[in-house]
Amino acid sequence: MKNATYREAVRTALRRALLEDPTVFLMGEDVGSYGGAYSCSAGLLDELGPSKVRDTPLSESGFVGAGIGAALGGMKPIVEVMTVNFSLLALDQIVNNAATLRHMSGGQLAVPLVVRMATGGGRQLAAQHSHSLESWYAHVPGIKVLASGTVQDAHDLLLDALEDPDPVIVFEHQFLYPMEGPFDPDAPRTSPWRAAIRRSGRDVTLITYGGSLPKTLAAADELARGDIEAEVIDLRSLRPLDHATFVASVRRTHRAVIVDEGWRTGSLSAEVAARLAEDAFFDLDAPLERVCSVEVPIPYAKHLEDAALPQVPAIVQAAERAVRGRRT
Amino acid sequence: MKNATYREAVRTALRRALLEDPTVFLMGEDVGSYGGAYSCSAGLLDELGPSKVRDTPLSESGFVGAGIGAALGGMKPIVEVMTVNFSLLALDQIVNNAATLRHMSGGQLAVPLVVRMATGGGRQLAAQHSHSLESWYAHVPGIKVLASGTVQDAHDLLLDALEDPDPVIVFEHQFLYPMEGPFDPDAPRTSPWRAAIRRSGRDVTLITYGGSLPKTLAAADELARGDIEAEVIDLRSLRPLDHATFVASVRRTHRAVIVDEGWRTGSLSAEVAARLAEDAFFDLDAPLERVCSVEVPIPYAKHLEDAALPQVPAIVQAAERAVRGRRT
Amino acid sequence: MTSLSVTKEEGVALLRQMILVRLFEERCAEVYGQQKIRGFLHLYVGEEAVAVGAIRALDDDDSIVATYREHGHAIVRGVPLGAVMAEMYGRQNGCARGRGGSMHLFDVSRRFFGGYAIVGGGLPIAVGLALADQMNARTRVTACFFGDGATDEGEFHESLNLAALWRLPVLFLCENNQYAMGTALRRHASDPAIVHMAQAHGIPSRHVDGMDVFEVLDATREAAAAIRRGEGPRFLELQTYRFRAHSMYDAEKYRDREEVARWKERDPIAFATRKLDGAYGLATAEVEALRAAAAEEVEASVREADAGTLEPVEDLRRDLYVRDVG
Amino acid sequence: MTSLSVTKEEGVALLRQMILVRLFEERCAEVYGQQKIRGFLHLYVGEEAVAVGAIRALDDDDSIVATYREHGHAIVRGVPLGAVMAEMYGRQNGCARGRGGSMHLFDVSRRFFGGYAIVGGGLPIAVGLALADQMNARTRVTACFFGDGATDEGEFHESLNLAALWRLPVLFLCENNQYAMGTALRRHASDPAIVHMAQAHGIPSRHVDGMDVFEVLDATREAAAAIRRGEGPRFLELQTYRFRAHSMYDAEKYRDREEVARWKERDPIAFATRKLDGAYGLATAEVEALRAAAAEEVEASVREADAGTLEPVEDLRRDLYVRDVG
Ligand SMILES: Cc1ncc(C[n+]2csc(CCOP(=O)(O)OP(=O)(O)O)c2C)c(N)n1
Ligand SMILES: Cc1ncc(C[n+]2csc(CCOP(=O)(O)OP(=O)(O)O)c2C)c(N)n1
Ligand SMILES: [Mg+2]
Ligand SMILES: [Mg+2]
Repeated sequence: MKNATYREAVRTALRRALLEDPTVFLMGEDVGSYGGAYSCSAGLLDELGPSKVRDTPLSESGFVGAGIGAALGGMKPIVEVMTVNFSLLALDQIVNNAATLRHMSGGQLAVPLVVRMATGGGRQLAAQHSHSLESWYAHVPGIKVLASGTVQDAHDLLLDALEDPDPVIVFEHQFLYPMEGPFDPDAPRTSPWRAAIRRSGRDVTLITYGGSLPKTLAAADELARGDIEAEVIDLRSLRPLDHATFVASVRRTHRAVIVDEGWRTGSLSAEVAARLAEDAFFDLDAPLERVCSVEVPIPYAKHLEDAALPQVPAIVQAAERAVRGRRT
Repeated sequence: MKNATYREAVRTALRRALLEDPTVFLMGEDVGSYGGAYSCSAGLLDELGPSKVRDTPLSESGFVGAGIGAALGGMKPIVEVMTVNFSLLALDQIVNNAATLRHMSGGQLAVPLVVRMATGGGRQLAAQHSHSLESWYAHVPGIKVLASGTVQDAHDLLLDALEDPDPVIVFEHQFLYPMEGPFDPDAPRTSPWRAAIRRSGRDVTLITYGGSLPKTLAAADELARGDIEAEVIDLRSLRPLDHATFVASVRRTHRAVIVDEGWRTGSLSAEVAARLAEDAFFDLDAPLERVCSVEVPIPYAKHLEDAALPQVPAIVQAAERAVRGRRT
Repeated sequence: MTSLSVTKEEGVALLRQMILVRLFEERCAEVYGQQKIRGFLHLYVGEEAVAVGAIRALDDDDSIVATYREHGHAIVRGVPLGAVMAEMYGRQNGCARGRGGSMHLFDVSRRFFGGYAIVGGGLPIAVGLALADQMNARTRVTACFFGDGATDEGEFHESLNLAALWRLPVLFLCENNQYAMGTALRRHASDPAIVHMAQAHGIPSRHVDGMDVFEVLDATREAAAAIRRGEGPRFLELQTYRFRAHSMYDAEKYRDREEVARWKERDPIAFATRKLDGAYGLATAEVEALRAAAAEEVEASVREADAGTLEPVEDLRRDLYVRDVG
Repeated sequence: MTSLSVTKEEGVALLRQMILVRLFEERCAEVYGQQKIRGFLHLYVGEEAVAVGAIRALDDDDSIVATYREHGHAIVRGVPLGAVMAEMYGRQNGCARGRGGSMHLFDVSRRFFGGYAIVGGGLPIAVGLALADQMNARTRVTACFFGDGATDEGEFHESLNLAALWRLPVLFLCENNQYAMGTALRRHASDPAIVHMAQAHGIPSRHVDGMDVFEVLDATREAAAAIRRGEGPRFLELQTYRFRAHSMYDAEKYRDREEVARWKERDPIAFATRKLDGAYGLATAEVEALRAAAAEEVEASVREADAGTLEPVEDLRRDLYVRDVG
């Protein structure tokens, strides 16, 4: 298997979908002549033309809604909302239309729409450009939500989303675009709705997704050097959550740390914790631990941003607390 | 103490704030000549004039942002977003501006803004008009969030919010407006940031807020008839959460049920559960229980809406499971 | 004797539909009083000429996107009356299985795409439907109805811009009934001539007397023809008035009786009746017969709704997804 | 010898500020290369006449709301150069303690209200500041800068409508640099004459040559005076061009070199220099002296930034709230 960047993997998936399916098109701000804010669609306008690759005005609500309408009209739009930060402007369309239309119409409508967006911090983009709002999307019935934490998944989950007949939100982490990793565009795909055990271990389960996956794997390596074997679970699908996989893991390890770049209160980590406290309660041998972002607007200055986001040492410490007990 | 409706309590607080503080004004859709979608400002335009009571165009992002700007300009605006459903259109202003400006400017700015909105279901208004998104707001650092579940709080929390120098979101539950209850406009106010123990009990703690409070109290009454003494905690402040109060209660009762009208996954109940699993873990004698909305767009038909929202029997059953153990 | 652009037959058909919508809604208000319909109920009484004139000017294959005040539109489009009434009763023989209610009528077989209750929320959907048509070289028109209040929303501007920029086959139909809930046009829009917004986007637009079903029909035909010729979007601002409250919970303190009375003199049904009589002669008995037939249709719809069953509670999660992967 | 509406002294002051902004930003690009500035950095090179002409036409007490491309605006407003550079270095002597960076400059003592990075997000804020002024009968103007791309956003329409409806003292300053990131005006706006949107709201508006600092100054003075007379909002569309990339990550594939070269012939600094020379005579040495003084100011700002300390990590939660109740 060759190596590729996360960005190239996204681009490969986009190009393939656009080439193979006449109903697929890509639309969003600067996806065309600019090549995408993160260069994920570089060259595609030239190759495929302005009907397949559509630059839109700065109108998040308008073009996300238009994507929903086009889906109702038989197309399979990939709408790129440049980043989750701007998706706040499109939430009404996603929550009130994309997510409701099928159920509310008694099953008459379907919305085969994919919305891609970059999420997360770590690039010194400050308070308005560093949000991690995956938990908000994961809260909404009627949509499905995927988040890729590996190069292969950056490709696979996008194609999976496109094969799904329902509206799917795909999160790409903006810090991961330049990351390299093994990539085979033709590898058989596993179900996107199943979490992946990225590392096996018996002492503690580390549950994470997206941009926090590399950090969590690094923490697991470090823990291994200290004789703690951590199991690392990559959720992949944030809605629905693959409850069975992480509950089963915790039943084996009896301890869990959840790592999530969202602000702690109300992040997705809370839901995972709640489910463990409901359904793995008698198997738990230690209080649950969460490593999340500090609850402040993410600051620009590097040292402050680093302090605000989850980092490897904090994950290591949380896992150690889970395994060895809290100091009092 | 006299009785009043929740609606009258809101109106009393609005009127008082508008009369007493020259910097306070009310703005929103139909707050003026219509008297408010829920009649909370009936008569106030005639009494106080169009500068204090401002009808706005249908522009949620525009007028919420204008509220933020007016707050920066020295005013104390009460912005009414008719319902939480429409607040999706204003989320960018709340999350990216109201919540960030103080921190991001290094403490130079303050945003003394109150945003009121009706939340919740139960009135057969269907999928686009029945949201309970309190958990989303509670997720955002930089704002504070209150929710009133009693007539007295419908009045008091609004005045508390106005006395606070930071942006405060105040949730009123649309089903409660006609509810009657004891009300004394001059009663000394307790801190809005403290949860209230609405009923004491030793067997199980029921934690809730807003529109689910009356249902939870009714469930506690029913449980008492079956010899289960439930403690009922009304969170009141959803951000910050009064962690200490609910953790202390669960340390006494060793069992908890969280009742929340939000869709289960990612509702505020998840955060409360996560905190208990972190900080009251060794005190818990039973798996946590949550009673939330079924994860579907809320349907119009009454029997389906009833089935989708938390109801008294489900709360009773959850508490019984917590106390007597789950049947398998 | 004035002349009309429609034959007597066609004119009578228009009148018949306006009467049907009117009687249907008056009956809705009654059953609302009996609490058989619940939630919000926004009546269209007074505005019938708009839906009737516009939708009858369209082809069956054209798409329609409407608001929460859409009973009339659904009925004119041909959604069976019983299915509409049953929907408001919350029964599973309703056109959305009882899940949508008054604000969310759907009938995809008739390209009636709903029923949107977030003001302005339907506009981008219409733009997208039109985009799909354009991309597939279909000559269909997507007609999008919305109120004067909706034009304050940012999405209105965004939708107009997209439609104009991409020359999409959308027909924007602004039902200017002079009020957004209790707020008069002049108190919510800086420029009460809404067409100016369309013009700022280079979209050909015009004012239409929305109380005159014949004018609405002609204007819509003309606009739809231009759209079909590939000339891009068109915009009509239809001047109309709602005779009744905004919804069932409205004390109507924001307008005076005289204003309402003045507009009622322009009742679109009375107006069309007079016009038809002037042009072709229309016996009182003919009109009475129309009314009686419509009333009977309405009664049949009530019976159908009453006979409907409730969707089983076990089906609550059904159709949340096409493919359930949970 | 052409005539100018400003004295030589005033004209030179304008020139001096444009040079200062230009040199400051060129230096920013350099230190960005050294990774002392990180994150996004949006340079204003080419557009200086807009901020300089407009802000110098305002009173110190007027309020300013800007975008993420706001170094020039902050500097012209009088925010100390060192505080701006230190902010971009992320140091606590920065004008936002290093928390905001390039996109979020603030200086409330100078009524510089930021620095908004969500396109369109500053407009409602400006409307609200103006509302507060109106309610307190202050004659202040709130000047709101935004790009051509921002005019696509729904908030643009909502803000114009509110300002016009309530006749608020807002001066809308559209910096039309012909591109929203990589999308040319004609590819993102249905009508490239953005003033038409203002006109649809009944807001007096005009096109201004944004490469001519004197024209910008005059147009802004006139508009601000009208606003102060209580005549409601005004709108200027300033035609300008950004000479450099959108931000530091932009390969500029979306425009050709000739177009850029053509606009560079209209460099606002060269233009103003020629004009001043024509009107009053301006020795090359005078210009060189301005440039040298500006360069030294810029160097001092770099030294100040370099000498700045980092905010202690323990202060991360500080100033999240005025009153911490957790
Ligand atoms: C975004 C949003 N804001 C507010 C409301 C509440 N609301 C429902 S109808 C209405 C008035 C809409 O007026 P208009 O668009 O003129 O339509 P009309 O009701 O007159 O047909 C309002 C404010 C809503 N449904 N959606
Ligand atoms: C709501 C939103 N959408 C997208 C972006 C990403 N973005 C940043 S600047 C920009 C272009 C803005 O163009 P314009 O308003 O013309 O300002 P300019 O950069 O030309 O000064 C875009 C798309 C954003 N910051 N906010
Ligand atoms: Mg209206
Ligand atoms: Mg621009």
